[in-house]
Amino acid sequence: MDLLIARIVDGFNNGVVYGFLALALVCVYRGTGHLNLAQGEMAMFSAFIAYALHAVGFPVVLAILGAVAIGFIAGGVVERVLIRPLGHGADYSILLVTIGLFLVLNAGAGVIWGGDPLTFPAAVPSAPDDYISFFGTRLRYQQLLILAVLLVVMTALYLLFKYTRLGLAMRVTAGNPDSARLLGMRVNQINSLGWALAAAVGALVGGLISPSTTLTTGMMFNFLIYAAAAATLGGFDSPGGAVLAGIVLGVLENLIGSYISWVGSDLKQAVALVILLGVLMVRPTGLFGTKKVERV
Amino acid sequence: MSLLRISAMQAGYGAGDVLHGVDLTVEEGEIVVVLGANGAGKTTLMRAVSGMIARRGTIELDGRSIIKASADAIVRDGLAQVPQGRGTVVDLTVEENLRAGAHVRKGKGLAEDLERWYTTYPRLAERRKQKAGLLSGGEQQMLAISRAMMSRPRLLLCDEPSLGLSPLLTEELFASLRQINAELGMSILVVEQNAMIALEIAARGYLLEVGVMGAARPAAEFASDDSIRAAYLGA
Amino acid sequence: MPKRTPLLALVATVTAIAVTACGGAPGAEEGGSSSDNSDAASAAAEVLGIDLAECPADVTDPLPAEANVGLTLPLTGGPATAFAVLGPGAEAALEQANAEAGLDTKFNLIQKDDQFLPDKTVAAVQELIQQDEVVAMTGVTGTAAVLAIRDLLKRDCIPGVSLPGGGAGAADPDYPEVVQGATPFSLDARIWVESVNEQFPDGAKIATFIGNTESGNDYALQIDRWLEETDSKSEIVSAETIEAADAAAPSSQVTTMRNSDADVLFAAPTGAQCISVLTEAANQGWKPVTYLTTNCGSSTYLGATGPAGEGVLVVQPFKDINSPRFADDEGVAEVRAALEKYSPDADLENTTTYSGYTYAEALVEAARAAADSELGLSRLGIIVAARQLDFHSPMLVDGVDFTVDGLEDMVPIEAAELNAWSVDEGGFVQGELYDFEGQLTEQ
Amino acid sequence: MALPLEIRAGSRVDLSWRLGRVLGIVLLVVTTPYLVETFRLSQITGALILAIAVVGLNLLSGFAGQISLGHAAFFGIGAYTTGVMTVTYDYGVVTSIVAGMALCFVVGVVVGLPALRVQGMYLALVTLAVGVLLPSLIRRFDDLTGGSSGLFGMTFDAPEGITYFVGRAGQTVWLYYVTVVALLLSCLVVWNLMTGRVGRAVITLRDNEAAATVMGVNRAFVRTVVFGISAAIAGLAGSLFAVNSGVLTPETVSLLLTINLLVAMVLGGSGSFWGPVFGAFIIYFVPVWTSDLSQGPISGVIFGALVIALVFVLPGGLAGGLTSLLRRLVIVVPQPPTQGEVDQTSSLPDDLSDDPAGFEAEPTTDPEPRPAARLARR
Repeated sequence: MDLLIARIVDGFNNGVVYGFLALALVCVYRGTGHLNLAQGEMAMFSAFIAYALHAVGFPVVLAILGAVAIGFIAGGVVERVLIRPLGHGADYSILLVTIGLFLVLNAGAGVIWGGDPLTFPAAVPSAPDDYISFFGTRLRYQQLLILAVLLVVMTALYLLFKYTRLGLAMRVTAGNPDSARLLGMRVNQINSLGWALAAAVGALVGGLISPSTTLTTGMMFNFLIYAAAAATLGGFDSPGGAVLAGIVLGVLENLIGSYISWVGSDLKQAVALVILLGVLMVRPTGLFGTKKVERV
Repeated sequence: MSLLRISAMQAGYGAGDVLHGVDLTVEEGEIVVVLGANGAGKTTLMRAVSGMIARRGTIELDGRSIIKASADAIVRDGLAQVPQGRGTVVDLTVEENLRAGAHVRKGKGLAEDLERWYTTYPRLAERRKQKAGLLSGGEQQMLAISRAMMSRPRLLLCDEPSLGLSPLLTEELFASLRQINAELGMSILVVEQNAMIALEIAARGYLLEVGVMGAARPAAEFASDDSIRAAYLGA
Repeated sequence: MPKRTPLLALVATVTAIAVTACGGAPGAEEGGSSSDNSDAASAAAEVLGIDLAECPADVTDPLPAEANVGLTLPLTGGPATAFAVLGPGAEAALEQANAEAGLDTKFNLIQKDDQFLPDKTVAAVQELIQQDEVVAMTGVTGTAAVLAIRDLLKRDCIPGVSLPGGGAGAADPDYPEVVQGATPFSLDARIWVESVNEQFPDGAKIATFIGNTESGNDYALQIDRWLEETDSKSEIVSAETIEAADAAAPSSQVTTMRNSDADVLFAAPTGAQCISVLTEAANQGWKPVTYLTTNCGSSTYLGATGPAGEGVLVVQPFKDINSPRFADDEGVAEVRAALEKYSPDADLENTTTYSGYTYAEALVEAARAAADSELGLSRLGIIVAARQLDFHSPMLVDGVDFTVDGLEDMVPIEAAELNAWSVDEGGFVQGELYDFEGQLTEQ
Repeated sequence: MALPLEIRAGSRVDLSWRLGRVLGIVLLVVTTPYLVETFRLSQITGALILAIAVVGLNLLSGFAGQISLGHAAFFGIGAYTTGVMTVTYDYGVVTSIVAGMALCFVVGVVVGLPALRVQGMYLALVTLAVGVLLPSLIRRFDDLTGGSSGLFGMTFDAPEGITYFVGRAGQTVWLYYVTVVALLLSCLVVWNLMTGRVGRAVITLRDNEAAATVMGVNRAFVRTVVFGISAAIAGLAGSLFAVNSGVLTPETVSLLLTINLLVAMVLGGSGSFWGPVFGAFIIYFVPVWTSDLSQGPISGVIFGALVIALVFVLPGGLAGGLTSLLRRLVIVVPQPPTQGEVDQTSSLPDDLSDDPAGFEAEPTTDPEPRPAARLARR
């Protein structure tokens, strides 16, 4: 029984990270309707910035918050400089620009911080015996912190989108940019905000998971694939759906990987992607996404 | 000094201009109609005034030039538009569409306005929590007008509001436009193919043919004039 | 363009090919019989199973005054950050030989990028052979790369001394031209099994955590091989793998291994996974006797594991430059001085730079031995001399030598210390020396 | 002489201009083996193989406007089918190539199916998933594919008889010509597809899906067939890659290859005919030059920055840039329609309303009537 609980908890912890990064993808999509392939690398780069801030003397929490602030600004600048000039409908060139950004950030981090893995301390005590035991498995404080921060961020975003004037403007801009302009909404600034929010959320994820993954240039790429799968499963335009889908994906993937011997840990990711393909065949807008009402 | 003054305005999409030297004025509290056949440039006129496309010449709202202003800045100056095809944000609920209408007023008097338009169009009140995309054509038109009015504009632009509506609904539509003008003193500029019914509520009318604007004439004079019939019925 | 143009182009091309096909072949003829070889040369070649007739004529000619040496390594892409530093290391060894070894030939190192993809390595080596006319290759990184190019070397009888591929494929009797440069995975496995047999005479439960990569596959094979050959009573109770791109902490794998209550962990993942598997095991309160792959056996990795690294055992034939033990070791100092002098832009804090030096050092030793040998400093001379190398590199731990002997002993490094990481010392504590000289070659 | 020179379409000058280009290409193809050393020729063959894959991708993404982030998977399927069939099971190379293309076509159709129900961005995800799936499958069935250690020894030996292909240099020349013919055949297939009826349907689907469906374009058939053919061409490239380089590892067919294919297509000029060939050559030879230019990861930064710059500076890609440059020198003026043709076209209804479906289009589309007849080709 403890083993099953342990497997579920392991899957849950991974799923939380998938959902968290999926939240960032949804922020960009919800705001602008574009998929940002460089979201993972932006998060990785912010994690390195947090490392640099910490190395200069900032305490861990301040270093992460600093990286989040820098990420926020950088996200807005990326949209303003690289994405907006391409125009709203240019999905293809925007995708390519994000690929270019992916390559620049990935190699750039290697140039600045070198190839060896660097360690980044956790924000909470994380010596081997810092844990809460839960049915025989150990819940690390850092993992609980990540969950708590995710819940806080998710509710904040939910409230923003649902009840604030700005959130409503973001949803209108995503749904119908021309209508938004005719309602007096500053569509361009709102798009920048979408990217900025996403980069900030990404920076938060980077800062929180780097203690367990260690800082390497390739730390986020795998998570990005899972986050994209989670956002697709959850339906790209519902933040809650994306996080829930991420957690479901993490737990399901780990159970399948552990209990079906043929799958094992090398085909775990493959199974998760097959699930994604399956769902897309049945419900193209994902489990919780809204069906796009198209009146021709 | 007229509320809206347009003189020698040119506008188009990239390659060539669709409108060549348009002159038009709308006085405070007046309903003005611009008539024109399909392809005459009516919607280009609307998009030029609302700042959605590039345009040259002079456009003044309340005496202030808005020729260079961005679309959202023009809305903040007090101009609202019922776009062609109603521009409904399909994934948001009816109420959310209405609240979006009040975006430029930063929520001042939001509840009061909501109440007002729910009483004017009870159907919208019934379906306030539903996705706007599921509304019928007529209901979406009511929503579009209420949403535009939520920003308490000084000038309301309507771009072919009767398009896709049944004759009965068109009657109701123009009746409510007249009522808004009467009760709130709202000046309205309507661009419409449906000449007859539009002229009934309008004070003055213009005829737009292939990007060239004719002189303003009182609505009654237009109604009896056979040049309208010629412009519409047979080229 | 109307419909017809591409059709026209196709028809024209095919006819053109047919026409030229009857003409002379464009490439110059290769191969052909070799010139008058001394019987010593053909005898020496015979011993190594090389048919001199197959080799190009100039294989026995003395090398020109200025000769090129090829090096392929990842200079772009992800792996570049880890391996690009090999270049300056190898450069330093060759420049040092040019200045101090007194050979008649000056070696010039030419580096080519292969993005760590074997097909790019093939293209790069073809260019090095045909355009740069390299007389030897050194430092070709990765067993797959070595496997991909060893036929090219064999065809033109070009020595590959030494090529850092840890897999058995880099020490294959059918390819005498290739001398292995890196610590073979078989040495790791052999020492791990030996140590477990000593500590657990009546058998231990072993869990393996191996990267799903080419080196990982080799580790798995070698571990099974030596458990069998030493008919050890220990057995593998849990075999877990991890994907190279998986950066998440391997919590589910560690959970599985912990639940198999194994007493011993053989860990051979790649890069940062070495750190995360140790911290994850500690976090889950699982404290097996842990053996870690040499690829991760440096203080940059273990230093980052904190308390989780305490007592981790690593096979080390080479000196760890960052361990206090070798802080003032004159062998390391000698190599550091050579690096500073001959390759100023080399990264002196990075252990891989020093490995680059050792790969080229073997070539220098082979060249020196060839110059004194009967065959002289020729390609064949280097190949034959490289197969009889027996020297002690200053970077090697005392008691470990770079020794090969013909086709019987193809593995140069067959001895190493098994050192334990100590957190308080911030370095490795010297452990027992295991020597399996001559026993690792797979017949 | 006032530039641009005007040449009337169909006139003698125009024909000779076109013939000149064809002859120029043929001359280039035939003389290259004599001009360059053997290793450079096999690198050129490598670039041509990449061009075939980019032509396949261009059919899908350039013409049909569908984004694929997993085209390396089809390249990989082709490569490993040839590898496994010729090395593990000792089949003939040609049979393995045909089998590889067939398998890619089937997988392409299956992957194309969700494309019917999902929009561009989702399709990018579906193909990304397939691209990530293939390497792990290759590693899992390593007894068949050699897994991470790689698969070695694929060759495509020249036919004995012809002396032209004897010896090592001859073998390289043989592979070079096989690849040239394969590239021309692929271009021919894509060309006929694009200018024929299917091509018009594909382009209408790209520009206005609703209008296309209303006009009777069988969306399912066109989309899946195009996806299948595009995958099969990429598979052909994969098979040739296997025999040309002789070594296959899962890393070769990873996401980096997909990115290279995408960049090559956009760099060359997506949706244009010669674009993919330009792009492929640049993507193949740039790392060769940049590695001399700069050591270490900095070249990754340069490559990424190059991608971004291209999207802004050369949206039409090199082919687009070249054609606009050429247009400054020479313009081919279409012939004024002879009297016979005019009568035929006048039967169209004179007031073609701008909305075929009679509904009011979304406000974002241009309500003014579009030029009715000709579909602009990018």
